[in-house]
Amino acid sequence: MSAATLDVAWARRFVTLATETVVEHRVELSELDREIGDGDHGENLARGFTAVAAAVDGSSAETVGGVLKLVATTLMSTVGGAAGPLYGTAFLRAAKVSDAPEIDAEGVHTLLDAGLEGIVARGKANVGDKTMVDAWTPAVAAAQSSAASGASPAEVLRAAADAAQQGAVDTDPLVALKGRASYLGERSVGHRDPGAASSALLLDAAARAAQA
Amino acid sequence: MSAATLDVAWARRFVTLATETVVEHRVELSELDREIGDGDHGENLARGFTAVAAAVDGSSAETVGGVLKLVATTLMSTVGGAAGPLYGTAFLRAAKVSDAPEIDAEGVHTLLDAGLEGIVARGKANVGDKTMVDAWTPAVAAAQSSAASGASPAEVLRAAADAAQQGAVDTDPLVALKGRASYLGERSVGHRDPGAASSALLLDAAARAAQA
Amino acid sequence: MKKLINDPSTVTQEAVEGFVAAHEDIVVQLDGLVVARKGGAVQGKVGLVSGGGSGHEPLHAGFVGVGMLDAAVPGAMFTSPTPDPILVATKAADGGAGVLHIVKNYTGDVLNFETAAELADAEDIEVATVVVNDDVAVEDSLYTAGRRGVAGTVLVEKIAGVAAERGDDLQAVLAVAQKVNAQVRSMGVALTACTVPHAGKPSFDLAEDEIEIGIGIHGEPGRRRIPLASADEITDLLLDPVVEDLGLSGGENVLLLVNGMGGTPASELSIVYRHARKQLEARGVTVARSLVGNYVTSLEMQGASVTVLVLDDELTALYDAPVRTAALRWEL
Amino acid sequence: MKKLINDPSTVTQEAVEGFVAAHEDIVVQLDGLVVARKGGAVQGKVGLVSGGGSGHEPLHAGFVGVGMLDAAVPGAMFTSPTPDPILVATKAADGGAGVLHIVKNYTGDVLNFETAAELADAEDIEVATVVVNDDVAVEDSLYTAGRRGVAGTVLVEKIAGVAAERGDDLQAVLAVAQKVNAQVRSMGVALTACTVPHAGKPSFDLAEDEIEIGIGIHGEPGRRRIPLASADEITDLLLDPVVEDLGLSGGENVLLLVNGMGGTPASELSIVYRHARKQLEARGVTVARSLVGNYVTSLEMQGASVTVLVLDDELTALYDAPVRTAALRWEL
Ligand SMILES: Nc1ncnc2c1ncn2[C@@H]1O[C@H](COP(=O)(O)OP(=O)(O)O)[C@@H](O)[C@H]1O
Ligand SMILES: Nc1ncnc2c1ncn2[C@@H]1O[C@H](COP(=O)(O)OP(=O)(O)O)[C@@H](O)[C@H]1O
Ligand SMILES: [Mg+2]
Ligand SMILES: [Mg+2]
Ligand SMILES: [Mg+2]
Ligand SMILES: [Mg+2]
Repeated sequence: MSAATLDVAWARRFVTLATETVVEHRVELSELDREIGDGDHGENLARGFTAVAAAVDGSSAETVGGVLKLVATTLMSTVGGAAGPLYGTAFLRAAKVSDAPEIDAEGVHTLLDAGLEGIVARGKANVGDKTMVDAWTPAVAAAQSSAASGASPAEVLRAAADAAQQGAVDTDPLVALKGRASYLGERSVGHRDPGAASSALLLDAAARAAQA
Repeated sequence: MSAATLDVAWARRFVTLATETVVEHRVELSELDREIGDGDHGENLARGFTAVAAAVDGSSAETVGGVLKLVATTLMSTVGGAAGPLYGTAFLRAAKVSDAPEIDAEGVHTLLDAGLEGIVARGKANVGDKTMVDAWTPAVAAAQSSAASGASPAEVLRAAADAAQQGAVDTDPLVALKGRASYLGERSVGHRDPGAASSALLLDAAARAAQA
Repeated sequence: MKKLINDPSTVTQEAVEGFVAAHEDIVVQLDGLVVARKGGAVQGKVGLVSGGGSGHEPLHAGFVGVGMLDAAVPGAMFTSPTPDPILVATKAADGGAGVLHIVKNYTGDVLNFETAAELADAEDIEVATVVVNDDVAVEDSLYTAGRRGVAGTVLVEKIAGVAAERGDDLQAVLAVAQKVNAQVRSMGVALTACTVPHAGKPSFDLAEDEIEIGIGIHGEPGRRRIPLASADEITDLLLDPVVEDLGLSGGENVLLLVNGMGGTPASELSIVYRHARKQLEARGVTVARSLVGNYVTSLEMQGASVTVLVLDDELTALYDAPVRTAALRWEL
Repeated sequence: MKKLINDPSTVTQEAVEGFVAAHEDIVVQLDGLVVARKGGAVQGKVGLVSGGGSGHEPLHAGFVGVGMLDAAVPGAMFTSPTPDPILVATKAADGGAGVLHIVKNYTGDVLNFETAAELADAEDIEVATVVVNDDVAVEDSLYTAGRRGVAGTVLVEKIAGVAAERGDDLQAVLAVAQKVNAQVRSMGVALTACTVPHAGKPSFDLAEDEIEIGIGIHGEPGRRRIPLASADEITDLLLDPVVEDLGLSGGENVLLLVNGMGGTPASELSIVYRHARKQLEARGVTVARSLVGNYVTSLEMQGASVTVLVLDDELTALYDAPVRTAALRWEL
């Protein structure tokens, strides 16, 4: 049975697992980006999360929000490209609503919702534009109903991660309207959005961190 | 039975056949040059002889030497590279000793000898340096003994052409000491010198022109 | 992948170090790989900062110097730089009269420069931003991230650079930059893809008889793929949309820039220039200024872009004014 | 073969036309594709003429202008020009003080310039000739056609050009040119071969993991083939023989030229420059002047060459003096 709250240990485990998964899927993410972008998404995130892992390792952050803020600023200053400011803002907003030693199931939903808001505020993409928003939007919706139904934080994250993964898969048939892939128009159809794919990986890491 | 002398008609037929053979072997000659040089020998000669054919066609030259002089100046001004001045000088020297309406067997030898002298004067290559000199030298020797043995001009040219062809083949195992192939040193071994190969083709055209 | 590199992860750093050493009379290197004008910010002059992913050299570091940029921020290969070094560059360029950010229109560049501008604002440096978007290959800018910034960027940097040099204030320099951006259009073609070092394989796949029309400068695929055609035909495919988009009707004076993508022989650029010029002249357009060479590249990509800038007296004079950078240099 | 061309047989002509049109403020085109300085020969000045096969752009036409060449003679692709256009160029360059022929040491170039010099002599134009042979890749010059002329040619043209400009007579200009040639050495590497348009296929075959050390600029194979190595290792393989041949022992001032073969990204040239400079400095050699870029190319070949010129006060001053050509330009 999973715990009723998540604490800073979860946030630190998340960083470890996120870094692992991003590094592991580096080539795959870049390959997705090569097909409809410029082929650097995996490299960008691997560089960023490697720096994040080192930063979090050396920090004495004691709240979930403290860790997430470090994730945000480190991503902002190491990733570059579109994903750097987008993920950076997402984690910054998430950090703001989670500056507590423990967060509960509804807190997880609030955190994810803040992250999505950050991405939208920065990137101004709509649902269906074939971006990471298409992974985060169903993830937040799933987290909301899961939390409302009384699930544990781990269950909320699992629901969010699964929805994000489905959201990423669902970008395949879309025509991109934002980001580099939009230059391809119809030719972007049939390819998965790399940012949606990496978002699903990150949320999966968050869910696995909660299960441990 | 072949004629005792060659006249301007022979020189004109030679130009026609030489142009044909050079154009036909354009790719092959450039390929030889690609292996141990810069890959332009066939192109250079095709460009040159196409111009030669047009020039001779439009000229009223009435002696063997007159035709050969036009060949010389046209090659000089259209071929470029190493082969342009070398063949140009060869034909110029040959023209000087053949400024007559008719030339006999000994005249053929004299003509070829003058050509070889021109090549050597200009390029300063020795026998065995893996250049066109290695085709011309045995050709001149063969022409000399053939003429001395009382052969017809056509037979002299055939002997020269066959010796040139053998000379070209015999450049295969040589290490180049002159021209672009010399930069390869030992690595030039096992390749035929393109200039020797084209010289054999030209002498074969001269021999065929005499048979007609 | 065959490259003259030591390690994909050190390419950008070593390249910047080498570049700065080779041009030590013109530039210095600051923290975070920033390349700045030697001698520091010019007091009272509007500072010009540009930047973006590496791999487009000489853009941008090659255009740092008198008459153009005060600082350039090279990101990782084909990846826009993060806000930190952009802030370093902005501070280095600030001579008290504000700083103009010249940003190519890519989501990553726009977002990172935006953040840096906020950070600069927090340090009381006034920042104005011009977003360059000259690439007509992007047709429906309503349904995309908008037109991209490509080779026209060089002309924005050159002309705004001189406006700053002659003492224009920030709003005036911005206005000149916007005017250039409004009057410049480009379109490119790729014959081959390029290979980003850490990717290790070509950014896209092109068959031996295919070319990509409307290519971006990051190896992003373009408008469409067509069979290889003659240089004149390809030039028409690049020039026509540019001329159309600018609405050239004859009588205009223009600057014609034929830009190489990095792996194109100079002779081929001359062949493209020759035809583009002929076609412009046939439409009654006067080619008053010309630039032919590698200015905004995509690593070793073979291909070219055609850029047309509509000139007036002001832009012509600013373009002609002295410039002293590693990649563009003249005094008269 | 993917090229921005119309027809292999018109490449050189169209490229020259385009080049001249793009640089009409500096050059004019004469008969036989000759490119000459705008305004004609300078009376009383020694004229400088160079030429050779096309495909090495910007060499030589890109170096026609004030402070360098008076005329350039582009031959067919990789094929030295014939005597006729060399004579045209020689006449165009003659201001009554004689003409210096700057000839790269290839049998074809030497023979055709030789003939042209004889023809010029017949027209009472005094011609002196410097044969440039800076390529140390050719080891046993006794057993070959001798060392080849490669990237060092640009420095001979630049420095002799200024000597002529300042009024030196023909023998003095020749002496300066010979001095530069005596003190400059180069060596190059190819990562890929190039394709001559009319040949339609690469000039040599290199495996995906092989490079050719000591490559010539016509796609002639080099000293030896080795497996692909790091940029620093390759740079050492190019620089060491150059340093050795020059007998550098420390304390010298040198000019370091890192030349791209046409298809090499600028960033890679900077990486090569960075290491070459470090290595020279580690030997106590001062890199007083630097040039990094595409100056003597082999079409779209990927690769680079490293050139070192030992400077003294005279050569430094001549190198620094103003030059105004399409490809090299500075005033101060
Ligand atoms: N305007 C936007 N809003 C949300 N996400 C975006 C936007 N633009 C791009 N993205 C996301 O960024 C991803 C690309 O990231 P990355 O490859 O790192 O940056 P770049 O495109 O600069 O190379 C896309 O797959 C998409 O999910
Ligand atoms: N010094 C020389 N003497 C005689 N023949 C030479 C000499 N140098 C080169 N050649 C001949 O020229 C041929 C090459 O001609 P070509 O390819 O047209 O010229 P280039 O080497 O300038 O490209 C060689 O195969 C060789 O036979
Ligand atoms: Mg990307
Ligand atoms: Mg050849
Ligand atoms: Mg990117
Ligand atoms: Mg040749």
